[in-house]
Amino acid sequence: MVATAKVTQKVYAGGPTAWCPGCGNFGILSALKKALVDLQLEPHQVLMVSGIGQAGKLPHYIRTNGLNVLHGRTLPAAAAAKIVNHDLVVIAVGGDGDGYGEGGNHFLHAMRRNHDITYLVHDNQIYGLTKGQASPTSDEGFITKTTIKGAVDPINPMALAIASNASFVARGFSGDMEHLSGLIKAGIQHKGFALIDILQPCVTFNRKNTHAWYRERVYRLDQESDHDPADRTTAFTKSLEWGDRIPIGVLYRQERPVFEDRFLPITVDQPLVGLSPEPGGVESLLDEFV
Amino acid sequence: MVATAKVTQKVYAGGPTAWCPGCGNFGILSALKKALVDLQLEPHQVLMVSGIGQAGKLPHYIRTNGLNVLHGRTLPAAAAAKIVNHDLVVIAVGGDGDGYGEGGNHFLHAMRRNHDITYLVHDNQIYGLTKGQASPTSDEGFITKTTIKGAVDPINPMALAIASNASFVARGFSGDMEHLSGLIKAGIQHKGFALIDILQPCVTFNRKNTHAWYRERVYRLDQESDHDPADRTTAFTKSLEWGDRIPIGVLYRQERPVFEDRFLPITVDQPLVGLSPEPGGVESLLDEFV
Amino acid sequence: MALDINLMVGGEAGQGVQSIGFILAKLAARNGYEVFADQDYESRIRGGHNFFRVRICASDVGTLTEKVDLLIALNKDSVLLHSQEMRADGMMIYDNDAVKDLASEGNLLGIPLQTLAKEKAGNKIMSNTVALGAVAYLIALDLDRLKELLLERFGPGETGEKNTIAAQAGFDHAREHFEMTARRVPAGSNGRKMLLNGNEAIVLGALAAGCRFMAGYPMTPVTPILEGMTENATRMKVATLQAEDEIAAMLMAIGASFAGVRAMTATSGGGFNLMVEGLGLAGMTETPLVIVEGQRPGPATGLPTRTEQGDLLFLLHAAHGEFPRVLFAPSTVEENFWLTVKAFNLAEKYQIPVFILTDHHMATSYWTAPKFDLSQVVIDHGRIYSPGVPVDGDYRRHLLSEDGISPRAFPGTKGIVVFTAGDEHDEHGHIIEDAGMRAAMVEKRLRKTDLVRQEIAAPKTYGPEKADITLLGWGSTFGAIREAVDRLCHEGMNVNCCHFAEIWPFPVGAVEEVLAKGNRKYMVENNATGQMAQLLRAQTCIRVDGCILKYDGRPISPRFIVDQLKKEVGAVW
Amino acid sequence: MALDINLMVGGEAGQGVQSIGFILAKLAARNGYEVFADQDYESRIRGGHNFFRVRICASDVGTLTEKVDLLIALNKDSVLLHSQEMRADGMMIYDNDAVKDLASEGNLLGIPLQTLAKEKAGNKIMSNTVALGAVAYLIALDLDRLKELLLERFGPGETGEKNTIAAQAGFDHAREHFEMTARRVPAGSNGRKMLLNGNEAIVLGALAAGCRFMAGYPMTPVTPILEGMTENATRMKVATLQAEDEIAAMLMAIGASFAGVRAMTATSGGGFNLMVEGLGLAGMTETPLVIVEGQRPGPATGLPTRTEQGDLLFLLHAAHGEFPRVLFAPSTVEENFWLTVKAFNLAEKYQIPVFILTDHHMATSYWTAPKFDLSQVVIDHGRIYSPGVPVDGDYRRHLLSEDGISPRAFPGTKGIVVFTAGDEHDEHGHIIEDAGMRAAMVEKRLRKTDLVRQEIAAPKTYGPEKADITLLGWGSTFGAIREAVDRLCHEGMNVNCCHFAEIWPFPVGAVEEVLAKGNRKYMVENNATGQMAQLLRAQTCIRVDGCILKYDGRPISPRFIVDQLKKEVGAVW
Ligand SMILES: Cc1ncc(C[n+]2csc(CCOP(=O)(O)OP(=O)(O)O)c2C)c(N)n1
Ligand SMILES: Cc1ncc(C[n+]2csc(CCOP(=O)(O)OP(=O)(O)O)c2C)c(N)n1
Ligand code: SF4
Ligand code: SF4
Ligand SMILES: [Mg+2]
Ligand SMILES: [Mg+2]
Repeated sequence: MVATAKVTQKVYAGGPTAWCPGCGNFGILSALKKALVDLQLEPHQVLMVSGIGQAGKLPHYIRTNGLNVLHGRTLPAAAAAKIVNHDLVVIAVGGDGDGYGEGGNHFLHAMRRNHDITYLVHDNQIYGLTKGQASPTSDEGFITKTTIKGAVDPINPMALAIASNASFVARGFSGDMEHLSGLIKAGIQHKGFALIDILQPCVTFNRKNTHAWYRERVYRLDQESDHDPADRTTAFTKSLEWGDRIPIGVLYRQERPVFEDRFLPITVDQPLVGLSPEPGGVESLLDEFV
Repeated sequence: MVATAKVTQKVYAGGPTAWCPGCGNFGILSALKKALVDLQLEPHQVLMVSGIGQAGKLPHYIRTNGLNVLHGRTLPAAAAAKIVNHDLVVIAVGGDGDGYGEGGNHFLHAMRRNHDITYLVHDNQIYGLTKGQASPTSDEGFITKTTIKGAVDPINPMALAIASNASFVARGFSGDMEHLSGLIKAGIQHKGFALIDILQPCVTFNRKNTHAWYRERVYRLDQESDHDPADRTTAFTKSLEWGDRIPIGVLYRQERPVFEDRFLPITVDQPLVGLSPEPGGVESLLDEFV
Repeated sequence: MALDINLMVGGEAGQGVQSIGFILAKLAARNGYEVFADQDYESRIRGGHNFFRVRICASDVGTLTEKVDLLIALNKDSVLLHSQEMRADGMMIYDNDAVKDLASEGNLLGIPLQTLAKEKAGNKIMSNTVALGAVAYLIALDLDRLKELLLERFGPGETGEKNTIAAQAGFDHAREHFEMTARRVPAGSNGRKMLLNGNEAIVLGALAAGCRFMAGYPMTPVTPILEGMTENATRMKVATLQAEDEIAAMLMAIGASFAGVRAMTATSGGGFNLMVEGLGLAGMTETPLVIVEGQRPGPATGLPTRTEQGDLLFLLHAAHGEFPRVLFAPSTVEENFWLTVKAFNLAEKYQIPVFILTDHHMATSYWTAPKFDLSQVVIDHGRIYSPGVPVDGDYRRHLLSEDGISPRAFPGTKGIVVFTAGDEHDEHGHIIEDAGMRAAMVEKRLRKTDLVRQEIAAPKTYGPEKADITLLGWGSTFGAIREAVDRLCHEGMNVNCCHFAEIWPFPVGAVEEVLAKGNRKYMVENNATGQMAQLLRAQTCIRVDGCILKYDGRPISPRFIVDQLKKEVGAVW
Repeated sequence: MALDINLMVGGEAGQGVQSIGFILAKLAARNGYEVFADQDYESRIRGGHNFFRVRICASDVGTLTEKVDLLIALNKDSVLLHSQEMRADGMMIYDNDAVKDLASEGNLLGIPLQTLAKEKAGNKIMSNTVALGAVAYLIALDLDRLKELLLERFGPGETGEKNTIAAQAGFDHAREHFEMTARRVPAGSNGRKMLLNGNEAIVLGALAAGCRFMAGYPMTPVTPILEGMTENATRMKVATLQAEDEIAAMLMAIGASFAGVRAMTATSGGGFNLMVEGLGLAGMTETPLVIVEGQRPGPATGLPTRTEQGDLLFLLHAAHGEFPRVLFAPSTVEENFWLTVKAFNLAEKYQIPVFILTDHHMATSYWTAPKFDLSQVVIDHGRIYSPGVPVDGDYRRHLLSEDGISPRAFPGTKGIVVFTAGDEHDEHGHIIEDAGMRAAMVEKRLRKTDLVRQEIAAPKTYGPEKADITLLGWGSTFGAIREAVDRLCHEGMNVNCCHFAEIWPFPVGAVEEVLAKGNRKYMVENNATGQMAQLLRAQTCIRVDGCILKYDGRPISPRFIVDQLKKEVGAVW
């Protein structure tokens, strides 16, 4: 983008993808690369932590540090990596099943602790990698092989995040790469936990929430409304909007102390990862037991 | 209560308690017994499912059916028992650590599925049984041996429940037994998932949120406000009220299909627990593989 | 040699590899043959390279073999990747509309699949069905039966009709241009056997056993069990539920079982990790439970769509503390069915958790089997409380009975309450601190181990009664080992086998008897550390002379065993 | 016989049983004696019945003994429950303000504790300190040292001052009214040993090893490890965190370790169940990790405040799939410290998870120990990547090295990226499907097992080198077994012991050597199924002649072993 940029898209080139042609995940991958390049971050400065699922494969397709953990378990690993090395830009990534199903508890608690990490959820409203079961965000009544009478009332990630006092709550759409990339940039720059739930069509298993379905409905909050992301109550009301119109953009944003700065028993002035042991301290501790 | 009542407090008499004298849990136990007696339920009609913690011991102190499971795992066990025998009145009970910490994920998903069970959370804002660590609802800044720089932003169970579209969301106070007992009754009578978060002073480990602290702050929603529990947005706003004044009563209530009726692949006309096997059906299934 | 034809369909995910392969398998089964079929696929939905293999035999078969008689290559990769696996007289069908730079000559049979599909059936998409028609001709499978199958699959409407036309086109084309392969299938009987895989047999077993509740969370290779139970839920009256995670699935099964119905869950090793805590709870509360675990290569996410036998010792020791359990590892498709029925019975009789330990290979391989004889299904709920014994109002869920089994009752029973706890408890299920009661409860629970051991069948044996070498194995390897025994004996070696399906409580006496002879013993396992060999040593102090292990995620084949055994005994032979 | 005094404090939860007991233990330690102390308490915060026992010896002690020399009964229950445990010449102090219906005569020493506290120190609440003063007189412990301790504990202000006054009051009252017990403590040296419990020693070990991250979730008996690390977090620069659950705690430790610091977690069996999945992830990603597991009686919630050794086989086999691990079960308080240091080193050297398996008894018992010599602490981070080797830009986290160990690097290193996955992966850490690479990675990981086995110390032996009977055991039972050996030898039997602290990889060679002699072997375990006996058989085919098992939630005592052994060998003796 910038003529003098050191960091180009090329340095982020990763391995061959295993996604279906036409999958919304490609848009997310592009948006992420663009955001990192725009921010002029170098690959070694970034750590991606991912779960298991189609979304969880993303870090394999971009050249950064990466820790591809278990289904649903991205957030605790990502948070801890940030705690011990706050110089890293830590980005967690996973699917809707991964993050809101298996990983629901970590989601709640990472938000309230306000770790300074960015969390991308590829929300295709379906379990992709396991071939099409309902996910926690599947629309009510959605029929799959495990929900033959329809899926139950979905999780509303935006509402949950606002109720959990998350400090950055946004929704993106993989079909609007420009906008999404801006959200990811803003999320990375935000000091605190940034949730970006990304509407991502699964062309193979979700025949309801297709590219066209989303495209008809999504609108940009910053352009087509006078939404104030600082107000928690109106943000909550906005979060309930889902149907004919679906807002994308930042629903809620606030400044509040991040875990690493305020609640750790140590002050993270220097990354822990660089420190060498201090036997002197232990010696005096031993004396306390005498 | 009622002169002609068959069911009296006496039939609910349970074993000796192991709680500290003065503990808020006693008020909850009394309120529960009163509610069951008021509803003229017999002990064999009621199933209590509990977790581990001081709260989780409750079913041992009341004579009903009981399944005392693991720390954090009440809700799935309770939901399943209800599914296979909808004739039972199923009441889940646990602590704030149990329900919102270890069990956070089940909490989210039980609410959206809207199982027809009642969930009592003894919310003492502390881990009692393990001797005083911060819980997910400990007030921000609360100092314990594991939070020497203060507890992080708490979970707000009311806000979470409203964001999760729970169908009955209430807060009680163990010090207001009459009112609490009414809430429990309403929760049992409610068709759907009823959350009753109960402010419960822990006289041993929580020296901040004491009986007096709560008593100064709580007020009854139905008496001291014109709160409309049918409106989700105002309920959300109400749920954020915590400080000088703390509302108790029903914050939010709605009618929506319960899991057992609408989303199970079978219609639960007759409890599954009574059915005998049907080899005929299997025979015809086998033919499909030929 | 007896009839033994091996087909392979290769292509990328999304090309219908599995679908063609399955129809061929079904067609052979309808022709009265024994069939074994299995798929090899990657953890992705489109692209990559997949293949499906079908083996057609005149008699019992439980494994794949290496050499391919007929390859249906749906893309170029398949041609490249699998030519070496072809038998010298094998044939390959490929789409010469798609693979242009290959000459159709000799055994390479190029067919314009897409053109034919378009021209005859009006839709390029039916090119796979054209290929099916060609195969039917080449190996002499009945074309009418193929059409019948296509109509069953695609319905009697236009789609079904067009598919039969496409099949006819392929058949005609092949008849005009090629000769039948040397290995054709003689017109078979109309045996109408079942064709089903391990997962399906477990679903049928659970339904036959009267299972009324299943909760699960999707995980390869056993997701189809939850899906299959759900598909049949309405007519069979089973409540099924996709839970938020495996922890919930397990606790739901416990809640349902405690409330009084037969309940199960199914997962793979990764998901089972999360069920370990619930397992201990079932142990402590003496709640009957059936847990299916379909192994895949670990640790962690490993190879999600591949196979391994790496979880045996984990399951036998899973959860802290000590309590009895049962573990079955079915070795044939029939055993998947019958051991599932037995699992539900033992779970209730002894009020314990019972494992059905399967693996990707067993769960997804298709086998032919005669229709299960449901009249043999017996349902045993074990000891159930009758009101008055002991007296009303003093029902004790954990009565300290002589054999360790206490009568069960269920919440809702008038006059009593039923109570249990994951804390150590007294006979009424209430928390205790007392040392004496604790010891009594431990002993009560553990007494059931020896009792249930008496229900465990001895390992199966196969081959000559007296042999120089005994191959040992467990679970899904039986088909391959049995065939290796045949081949080795055929080659003049004196080999038999001893194979475990009912593994725990370990049938110590029976095993010691079977293995008493002084022959050499080799353990065959689909893992890297020889877990059954370790177990055998721990239980009997019998050491095997060597292990034949495979841990690359692929199933064990007879050839692999034969080759490895020869290496092992090399000096001797 | 050498000095051996046994004190017991009994009362209900909330009465300060633990506090009095601890001060007495500390006082004896300050007097230069060896001390062993342990608490028995219920899973409740107030009420019930608790007791704390303190054993004071002139030489090394690692267990409690049965008979009590001096009982401090804080309530009536304690009088009733413990009188039988008194030695014939034992004494009992009780509060005759509280227990009115007991005559103060003979060895029953009623003291108006509350009255004295009120009168002398102005506060009834200091009655416990009055009792302490009386004890100091009765067994001749130094009153000044007691006062010094009280001032350390309650501060030099008014509270501290008043406590010294209360102690003086008790001392004076006892001097006026009673005679010293026969078993008094002679004025000791001022050895100033440490007095600490297993949990504390692990905290110190972790800090000495340079641990920089700990996440945990409260669970008895190891909650104090998280609390202790947190208490020292600021000055030692350790990030600590109470997670939402054990799953998170485990994953956090993995994330921190991958990012480049020494990381640990601690839990009990119930919580460890939930860490099993993360354990497999650490195995697959080759992430160093130290996990403390403090056993308590299971299954499920079991007896939360009691002890057991029921999780050994579970931990050795936990998680699906196969990967190397290390397991230590410290048997003395020193070993808690040193094996923790070693655990961190092995975890990093071999890039594997390492268990410290302790139990309630070991975690909460107080021992005296000479101050740990920190100059002996060596920190070994294992193989770390140096830029350029291999060349920049081609760093391979999972390099297929000859010994299976690949150099580690950490995210943030300029010029390279570090990648790993819980899926099977290539050298760069990226997902694969390939059979060959899979097999190579399995072999690479497992190669480390034999390598790390060389670091495992042989089991400890104690007693005569040649013996008729060898007692075997592991972990927290060492103190009791050692003392049983002494007693049995004293009684004329020829007994020694062989005790395991470094258990896995099992030191097969060393064990076979130690146990080669043809003596009879009895395994002593605090569980019901003899788990170490099973492991020994699986690893060496050595069968023990019998097991001495205790599974009532209480620790094993020397007397129990002596009695049981005599029963076992009864016919022979
Ligand atoms: C503990 C565990 N349970 C289940 C699985 C199987 N599994 C893999 S991916 C997946 C769901 C994928 O859905 P989602 O997270 O929405 O990701 P998507 O594939 O849709 O991007 C599941 C259930 C697993 N790997 N681990
Ligand atoms: C899996 C697991 N982790 C930890 C524990 C230990 N534990 C028992 S109770 C408890 C917390 C109790 O707090 P809460 O749920 O708020 O109940 P309270 O005692 O305050 O009523 C914990 C952490 C356990 N039993 N199981
Ligand atoms: S299955 Fe769906 S989510 Fe997965 S790669 Fe294909 S289109 Fe994308
Ligand atoms: S510790 Fe607190 S919550 Fe537990 S019984 Fe005592 S007062 Fe109640
Ligand atoms: Mg998804
Ligand atoms: Mg609590």
